[in-house]
Amino acid sequence: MEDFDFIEMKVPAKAEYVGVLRLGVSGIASRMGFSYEAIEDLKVALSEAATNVVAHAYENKEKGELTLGFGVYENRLEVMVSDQGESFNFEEIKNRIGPVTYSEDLKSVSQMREGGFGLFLINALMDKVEINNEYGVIVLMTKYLDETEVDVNDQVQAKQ
Amino acid sequence: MEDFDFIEMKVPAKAEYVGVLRLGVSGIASRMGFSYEAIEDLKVALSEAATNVVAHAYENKEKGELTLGFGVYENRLEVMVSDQGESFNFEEIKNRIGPVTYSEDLKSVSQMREGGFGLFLINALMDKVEINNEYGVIVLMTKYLDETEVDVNDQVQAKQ
Amino acid sequence: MNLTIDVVEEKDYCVVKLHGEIDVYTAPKLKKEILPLTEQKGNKVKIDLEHINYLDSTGLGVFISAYKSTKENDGELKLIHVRDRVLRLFKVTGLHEIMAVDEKDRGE
Amino acid sequence: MNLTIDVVEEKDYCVVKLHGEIDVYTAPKLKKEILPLTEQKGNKVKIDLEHINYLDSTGLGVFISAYKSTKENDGELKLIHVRDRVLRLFKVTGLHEIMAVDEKDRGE
Ligand SMILES: Nc1ncnc2c1ncn2[C@@H]1O[C@H](COP(=O)(O)OP(=O)(O)O)[C@@H](O)[C@H]1O
Ligand SMILES: Nc1ncnc2c1ncn2[C@@H]1O[C@H](COP(=O)(O)OP(=O)(O)O)[C@@H](O)[C@H]1O
Repeated sequence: MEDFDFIEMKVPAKAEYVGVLRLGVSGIASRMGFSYEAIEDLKVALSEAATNVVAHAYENKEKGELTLGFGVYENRLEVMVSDQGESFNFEEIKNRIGPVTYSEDLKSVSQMREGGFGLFLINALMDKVEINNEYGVIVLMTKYLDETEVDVNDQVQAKQ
Repeated sequence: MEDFDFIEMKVPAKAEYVGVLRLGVSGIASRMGFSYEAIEDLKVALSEAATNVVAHAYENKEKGELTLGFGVYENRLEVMVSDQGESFNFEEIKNRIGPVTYSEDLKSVSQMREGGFGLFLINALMDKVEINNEYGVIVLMTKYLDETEVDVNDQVQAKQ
Repeated sequence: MNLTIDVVEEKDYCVVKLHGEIDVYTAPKLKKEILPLTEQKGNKVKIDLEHINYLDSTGLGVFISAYKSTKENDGELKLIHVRDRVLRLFKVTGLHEIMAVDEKDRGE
Repeated sequence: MNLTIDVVEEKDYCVVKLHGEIDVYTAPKLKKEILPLTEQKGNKVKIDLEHINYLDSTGLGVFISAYKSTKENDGELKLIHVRDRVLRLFKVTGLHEIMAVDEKDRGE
């Protein structure tokens, strides 16, 4: 089996702790030798997933927890963000996420959406992304140290 | 019951992750509004406890884990560093820890000790320290946001 | 991890200088400061991002709502001194095609 | 989280300039660099801590063993440009009474 270090962080699903998680990922990634650019990508991707937990996972509950797992491998960092909150239907949200287009804007400024960039950014900034939302939501994302190792197929893969 | 946030971090007991834990505590403490000085104290105290886990806890094992817990209270931060490694006898180590003295140095430079400052520093920099070493070692240390709340008795308390 | 917001208001324009990080924790405060400025009829709002060292989709969301608000109130919104990393997020999301995002404008 | 070590060696003294953090991860590397310098008979070793923004007991341990080694080899060890925070740890542990710890010396 491939050898790796596992690091875990658990925080209350509150906005104030997302920055703390960011410090964690930047420490681990810089220790691993990721470039400044790649560390910034990791910070954004992790924050997007964590922001979703804070914003969406526990909408009908008073509080909840966010669990963050890091798999530190020789050639890559795996980041797993998970919650025990509400799941979502990936097919349903698929058409309200993604980049904006100029035509969308021209149609009606007032209807331009203000969200839906989170999952899209995660996918754009990481090399591989898997989402599992059977029970709560788990976002598993991978970034390679050497960018040439990246898979050609870098679409979000929904496992349901 | 007093309300608090609990944050947990688990890392392999390796030297390379002590700096990551430091980033964690500095993020949490700065969010809580601790002064720059107090954050530096927290970083040193946490690192001392973590360094001990890395250096002493798993001497006869190939690998082990370091668990870090933060209790974020209104008026204080509690930091708990624990391992499942070897314990130690507090009475036994008591006379080889503490500050150095000039007389000690004059006696014999070559016998001057190079260690034994870790637990001493933890105690000097934190407001309250408890050590439990029934199974593995647990160091529980507290720092108050408002320094006037500090207990008069700030000695290391050994619970055995 | 924090954000400081300084607003310089002139007769028909204002400059909002931001320092720090825009994320889910600081974005609500930013929105609360910026939106009233965009609601003043014909106001030209410049947001200076020179000292923003972190921004994610929560920040993009605030700027989109500010943009919409200026449009509705015949005003203008301009993001100035946008750094490489931050600019990249505007490009990836396509927002730089819609909003005025200026990386070079260092003057008024 | 890292430490960089630059050594300038002169005829009978040397200056070791340190940048970064001294902790359990970086201390072994530091010890390996410094000890050979202290083992040169009569060598005067100055360690410049101006750019050290973190140090704990692992760093103190390295300096103690360097101090012992210079004493045994008729050399000298001096820590220069020591910042407030770092100085505090030398004071708390009583080491500033034993070793030459200079916070102000900015010259040779
Ligand atoms: N952890 C989560 N728990 C529940 N729902 C989620 C979670 N993450 C994402 N979602 C759903 O997916 C949608 C798209 O997320 P995202 O692309 O990040 O955009 P936004 O959060 O701005 O809506 C969210 O609106 C939400 O309905
Ligand atoms: N987590 C731990 N597991 C096992 N032994 C420990 C642990 N922490 C401290 N000790 C024991 O206590 C002693 C004193 O620790 P400390 O004051 O930090 O000084 P040092 O680590 O330099 O010896 C150590 O030498 C070790 O024997």
